[in-house]
Amino acid sequence: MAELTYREAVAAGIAQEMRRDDNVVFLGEDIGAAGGVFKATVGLFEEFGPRRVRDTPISEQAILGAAMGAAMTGLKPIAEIMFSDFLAVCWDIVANEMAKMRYMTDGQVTMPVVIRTANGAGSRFGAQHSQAVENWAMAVPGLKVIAPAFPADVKGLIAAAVRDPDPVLVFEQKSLYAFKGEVPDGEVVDELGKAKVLRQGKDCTIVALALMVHRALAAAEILEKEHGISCTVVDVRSLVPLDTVTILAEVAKTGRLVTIEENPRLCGWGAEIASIVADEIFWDLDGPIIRITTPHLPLPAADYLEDNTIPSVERIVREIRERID
Amino acid sequence: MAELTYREAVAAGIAQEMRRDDNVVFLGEDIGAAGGVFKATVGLFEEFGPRRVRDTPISEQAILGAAMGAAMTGLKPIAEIMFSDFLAVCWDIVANEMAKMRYMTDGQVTMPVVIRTANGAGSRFGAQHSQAVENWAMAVPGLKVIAPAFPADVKGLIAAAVRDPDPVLVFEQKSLYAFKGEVPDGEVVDELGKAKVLRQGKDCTIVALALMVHRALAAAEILEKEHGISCTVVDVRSLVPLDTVTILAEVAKTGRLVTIEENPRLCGWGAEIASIVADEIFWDLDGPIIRITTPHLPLPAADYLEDNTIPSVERIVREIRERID
Amino acid sequence: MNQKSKETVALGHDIRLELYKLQLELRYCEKRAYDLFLQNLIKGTSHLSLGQEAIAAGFGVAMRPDDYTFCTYRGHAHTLARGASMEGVLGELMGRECGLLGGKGGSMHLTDVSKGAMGSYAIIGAHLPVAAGAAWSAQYRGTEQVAVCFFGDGTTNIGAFHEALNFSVIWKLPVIFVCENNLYMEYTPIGSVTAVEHPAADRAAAYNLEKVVVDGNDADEVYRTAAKYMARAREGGGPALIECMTYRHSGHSRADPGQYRPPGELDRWLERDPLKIYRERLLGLGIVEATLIDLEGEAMRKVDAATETAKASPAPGLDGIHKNVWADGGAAWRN
Amino acid sequence: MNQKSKETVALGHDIRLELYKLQLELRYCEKRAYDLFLQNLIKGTSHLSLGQEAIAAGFGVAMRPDDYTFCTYRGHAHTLARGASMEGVLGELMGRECGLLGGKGGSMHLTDVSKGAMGSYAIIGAHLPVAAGAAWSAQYRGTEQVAVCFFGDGTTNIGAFHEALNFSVIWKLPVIFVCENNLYMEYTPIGSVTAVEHPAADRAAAYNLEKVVVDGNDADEVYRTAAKYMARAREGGGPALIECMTYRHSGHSRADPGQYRPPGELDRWLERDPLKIYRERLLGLGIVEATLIDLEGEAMRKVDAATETAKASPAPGLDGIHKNVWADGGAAWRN
Ligand SMILES: Cc1ncc(C[n+]2csc(CCOP(=O)(O)OP(=O)(O)O)c2C)c(N)n1
Ligand SMILES: Cc1ncc(C[n+]2csc(CCOP(=O)(O)OP(=O)(O)O)c2C)c(N)n1
Ligand SMILES: [Mg+2]
Ligand SMILES: [Mg+2]
Repeated sequence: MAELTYREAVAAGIAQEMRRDDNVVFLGEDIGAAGGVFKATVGLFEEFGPRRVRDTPISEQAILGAAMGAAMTGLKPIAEIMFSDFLAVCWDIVANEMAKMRYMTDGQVTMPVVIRTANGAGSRFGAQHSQAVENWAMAVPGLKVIAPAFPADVKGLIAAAVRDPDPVLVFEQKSLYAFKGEVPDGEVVDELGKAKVLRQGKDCTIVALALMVHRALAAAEILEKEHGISCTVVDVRSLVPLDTVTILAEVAKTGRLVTIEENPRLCGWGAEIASIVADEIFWDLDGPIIRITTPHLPLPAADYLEDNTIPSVERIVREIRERID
Repeated sequence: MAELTYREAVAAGIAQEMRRDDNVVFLGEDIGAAGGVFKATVGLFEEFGPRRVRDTPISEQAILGAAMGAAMTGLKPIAEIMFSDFLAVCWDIVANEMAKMRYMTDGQVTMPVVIRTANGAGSRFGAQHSQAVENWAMAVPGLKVIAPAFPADVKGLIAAAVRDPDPVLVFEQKSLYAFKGEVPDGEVVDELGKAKVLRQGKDCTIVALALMVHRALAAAEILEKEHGISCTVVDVRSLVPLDTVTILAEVAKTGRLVTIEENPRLCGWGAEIASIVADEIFWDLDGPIIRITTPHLPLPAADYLEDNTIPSVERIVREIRERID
Repeated sequence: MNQKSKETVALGHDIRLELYKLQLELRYCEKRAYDLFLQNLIKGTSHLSLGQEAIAAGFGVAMRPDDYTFCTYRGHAHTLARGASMEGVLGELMGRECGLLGGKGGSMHLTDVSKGAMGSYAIIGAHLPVAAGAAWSAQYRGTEQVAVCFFGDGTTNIGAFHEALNFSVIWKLPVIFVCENNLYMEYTPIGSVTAVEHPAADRAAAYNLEKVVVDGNDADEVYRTAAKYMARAREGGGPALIECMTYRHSGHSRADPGQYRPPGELDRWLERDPLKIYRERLLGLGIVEATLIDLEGEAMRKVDAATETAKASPAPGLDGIHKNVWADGGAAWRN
Repeated sequence: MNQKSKETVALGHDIRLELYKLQLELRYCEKRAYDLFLQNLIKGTSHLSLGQEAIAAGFGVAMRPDDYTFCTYRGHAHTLARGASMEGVLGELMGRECGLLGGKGGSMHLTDVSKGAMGSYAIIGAHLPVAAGAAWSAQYRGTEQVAVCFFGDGTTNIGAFHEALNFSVIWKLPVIFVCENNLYMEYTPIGSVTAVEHPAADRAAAYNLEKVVVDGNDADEVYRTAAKYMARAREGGGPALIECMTYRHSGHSRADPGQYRPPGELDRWLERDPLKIYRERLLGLGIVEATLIDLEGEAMRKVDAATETAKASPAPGLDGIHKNVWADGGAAWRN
C-alpha cells in the first residue's frame, strides 16, 4: 500500500495501462509536456514520449473525433477534456457518434475509448468551469459513466475503463485532486458497475457520488454521534452500468433513501435512482425519498456563495435530522 | 376556430409574433425561401422578407451564437435547429452561454431567445435524427423547456415563448407535424409552466408529453372501455417551469403515477417527476411509481424495429393493466 | 474550372472499364433505390448520389482494400464502391434482415467494416475528425493505410471541418478530405452562405494545404487525383483537401423535388452526366460498344438480383433491438 | 512582422496621453490583482493581461461609447478599458458585494453592460458568434454600433472561430475580430499545434478578408488599425480580422509560473514592454516627463482607492444565490 493523491492515482492508472498495452495512447490539451493543468498526468510524457502522449490544439471536436476514429481501428485512446463543462463543445461526438456507432452498425464497430474530465465545484471558477455534468452522460444510451471518490478507485476504475471495449467517461472531481488515500501496490484493476457500501446504518441509506461521498460520510458521523441517527452510506461509483442490486438492497434494509447530488437538481442521477426505488421496492419504503442537491441554478463564483450552494455537510445533517426519525 | 396542422400552427405562432413586434427575427437552415425542411415555416419568408427571416449556413454554433448576441442587444430572435439531435453540435452555446449569462452577470443581461427544434421518433430516420432530448435541456439551469402536443398549444406556447424574456427551447414533435386540431382565431397566447388535465380518472394518473400524450389518451380509452381501469391523463406541456401543483394534485387523487416518456430511460423528465412525487406526496401513494419509457438504447431505423422501441399504445395498456389494479 | 491537378498520364483500359462498371452499378443501384421508394418499399429517408457517381468510383478504384472510407448520409455510392454487398445496401434501405446493419442503421448509416467502409455519418461534419482519427491509427500502427473522407460543400461551414483540417495537417495524417461540391446544401445554394467561391479549396491555404479543384464528373480526373494524393499520404506526405465539382440530378432527399434550382441548370448538368461523358470517352478510345453493352447488362442484372434477394429477406427480428449497444452484445445498463 | 496596416497618420497629444493613461491603469490594476492574489484575497483563478495592455487600450480609446466589447476570461483589461469601475473589477475578483457581478461571475466573467462591456466568456471560442449576433442586432437596428471581439491565438483552432468568421462575412456584420497572439495557449506554444504561422491572419483569406497583422505592443498602431476598420464596419463595409502580436509577461493564470517558455524569451519581450515603448515615445515627442509622472501617480492613486473600496466591501449576501436566474429576478423552476 502506498499513499497517493487522487491526481497521482490518475497518472498511475494511465501509466499502468500504457505499460501493459502499446495500443493505449493519450491525447489532450497541455497533458504532455506540461503534465496537465491539474497536474494529474505528470510523468506520462517523460515515460511514454510524444508518440503516445500527444498535446493537441484547442479543438475538442478533433480531440474526441480522433480518439473515436482511432478506437474504431485498433487503438485504445484516452482523451482528456480539461473541464467537464467543455464537453458541451464536443457533445455531438460523444452523444451522437461514440455512443451510437456500435448500435447503428449492429456491432460492426467497437469503441474502446476513455474520456477523462475534471468535474465539479469547489474551486471558485464560476458557472462555466464548475459544473457536475455526469448526468448529461448518464442520459445518453451507449455511454458508460464513472465518478470515483477515492484514489484507489481512481486507479482501479481508470484501468477498468481502459480495458473496457465500450466508451467510458471518467468524471474526476477537481476539488478532490489533492485528496490522499491508500492505493494497493502492483497492478490494480477494478470493475465497472459496482457500488460500494462504506458504512452500514439502520435509519436511512445515503447514496452519494464523488465529492458528495466524503460529505455524506462526514454527515453520517455527526448524525450518529450527535443525533443518534444511523446511516448507511453507499458510494455509487459507476452510474452506467448502475449497481441497482446493491442500492436496492441497502435501501430496502433501512427503508429510507437519501441521495446527495452535486448536480443541479433537475434530471440528476439521484432522480433516476429515486424512480427505480419508488417502483421496485416501493413496499419496503418507510417514508419519502429525499434528494439533497445543488439548487437548480448556475453556480456562483465567490467562495462564500459557492460554499453555500453545493450541498455541505451541515446541510446534509440538517435535512436528514429534520426529515428522518 | 380553424383547423390547423401542427406545422401550420408553428408558422401561425411565429407570424403572429413577428407581426406584433418588429424586433422578432427568425433564422436557421433552409427556413426561409424553402419554408423549412418540415414545411413548418412556409409563408414567413414571403410575408416578412429576407431581413427578418434569414437562411444561414450549416453553422449551428453561429446560428445560436448570433441569436444570443442579438437577444442581449435588443432583438427577440427565434432560431431553428433543424433536428433536436443537432443541439449536440451547439450545446455549448445553449447550456454554457445562453443559460448562464444572466445569472453570471447578476442580471445585467437579458436573453429573450427562442430555439425551436424538431424532436422525437417515428420517421424512421435512425439514431441520429430521432432522439427525444428534452431532458438534455431540462437538466440545465437557466433554460425553459416546452413540448406541445396539439396545434393550439403549439401556437399559444410559441407566442408565450417569444414574449418570455428568458431562453426557451421549443421541442416540436416531428411525427406530429401533420396532426390536425382546432386553433382559436385571432391572437393566441398561452402561458409557460401550465400542465393540462385532459382526462380525469380514479385508478391512476398518467403523466405524458408531446407524442406520448396522444398515446396515453388512446391507451386510457382502451383501459377504460376494455379493462375497467380509469386513468387521469396530464399533458405536462412545460418541463421548465414545471407545473408541480397540477401534477401533485392529480397524482394525489388517484394514488398512482405512471409516466410515459419517449426519451431513453435514464434521467428522463419522468424520473424527476417521480422523485418529486416520491418525496412530497409519498403518503398519498397507493402503489409503486411506474415509468414507461423507450428502453435505454439508441433508436433503430427500420419501421418495424422503431415501432417496437418507443412506447406504443399496446405497451402502455399492457403495462398499466399488469400493474394497476 | 481551376483544374490544378489535371494530369495527362494515360490510364489503362482495364482501369477505365473498371471505372465504367462501377459507375454503372452505382447509377443503377441508386435508381433502383428511387423506384423502391416510389413503391413504398423504402420507408425512411434516403439521399441519392445520382450524378455524382464519378467521385465515389474514382476514389473507390484508386483505394487499397485496407484503406478506410468515411462518408455521409449520402453514402450509398461510396459504400458500394468499396465492395459492400448490394443486397446488403438495398436490404438496409428496406429495413430487412439482410441489411448491412440488420435494419438498425438505415440509409444514412451504411457501414461495412470488412470492406473498410467505416460508416456513414448523418450529422454534418462529425466524421471529418473521426477520419483523422483512423488516419492517426494507421500512422501509429505503421500500416500505410489511408483514410478518405467524403462530405458536401455545405459541410465546409461547420466547426468540425476547421478543427479536423488543422489537426490532420499538424499531425501529418494520411487522410484525404474530399468535398463533393454539388452547389447546394439541402435547398439553399452554397454560394449564398459562403464567404469564398470554392468552399473547400479556397480554404486550403488556411491549413497550409494546396488548392485542388477537379471536375467531379470526370472519373478519370478523379481517379488520377485520388491516386496522386493517396500515394503521397501513404509515404508520409500528410493530408490533402480536394474539391470535386459536381451536381446531384435528384433532390436533396427523397422528399425533395428540387424546385429551388433555376430552370435549365439541371439540363446543363445532365449534358455533363458522368456516365454519358465516360461512355463517349470509352467509345472514342476505341472500345467496342458491345463491351459496354455487356457491362451495362451485367450491372443491371446485379442490381436486379440484389433487389430480389433483399425483397425476399424478412423483417429483422425484434430481438435485435436489444443487441449491440455494448461490446458484450447486450444493452444492460444495470445489474 | 508583416505590418500591413501600419499607417503614418499622426495622432494628437490628447489621444496619446489618453492611451498612456489607460495603459497605466490597466497595468497597475493587473499588478494589484496579482498582489491581492498573493495576499490570498483573491480566491478563484485569474488571468492577467500584463504585457498586452496596448491592445485593450488601443481599441478602448478608438471605440464609441455605445460600441460592444466581447472578451475572454483574460478580460480585466478590456472591461476596464470601456470604463467599468475599477472597484467593481477588483471587488469581483475578491468576491465582494461591490463586485461588478455581485461575486456571482468572478474574474472570468467581468461584464458591464452599461459601458458596452457585453461579457467575458470562459469557454474558448463561444463569444465569437455571440459578438457576431450583437453586430447583427446593430445592423438590424441601424445604430452604426460596432462589436469588437477579443480572443487568443489558441482560439483560432476551435470550430466556433470558423463558423463565426464565415457567418459575419456573408452577412457583412459590423464586427471586428481581434486575435491577441501572445504565442502561447495555456502552456503549449501556438506554433506547435497550428498549420500556419499566423493563426488568425493566415486564415483571413478563407473568409475573403484581408490579412492584417499589427504590433500589439504599440498602442498607436493598434489605435490606428482599430479606428480604420471600425470606421469601415460602421459604414457597412463588414467585418475585419486583426492579429495583434504580443506576449504575456506572467503565466497563463495565477497558478502558472510559465516555466515552459525558453530562457531569454520573456526578457526580449520585456524590452518591448508596451508601457516602456510608449513612455519613451511620448518623451521623444517632447512631452515633459513631469506630465507622465503625474499620470503615473494618478493611475496609482486610482488603483489604491479602488483597492481600498473593494477591500472594505462585505461578502455578498447569500440571498443573491437565488437571484437572477430568470428575468423575473428569481430562480423558480416550479410553481
Ligand atoms: C449539424 C447538422 N446540421 C444540419 C443537418 C441537416 N442537413 C442534412 S444534409 C444537409 C445539407 C448538407 O449539404 P452538403 O454538405 O452540401 O451535402 P450534400 O447533401 O449536398 O451532399 C443539412 C443541412 C445535419 N444533418 N447536421
Ligand atoms: C473549449 C475550451 N477548451 C479549453 C479551455 C481551457 N483553456 C482556457 S484558456 C486556454 C488557452 C487559450 O489560449 P489563447 O486562445 O491563446 O488565449 P490566451 O490565454 O493566450 O489569452 C485553454 C486551453 C477552455 N476554456 N475552453
Ligand atoms: Mg451539397
Ligand atoms: Mg495565447
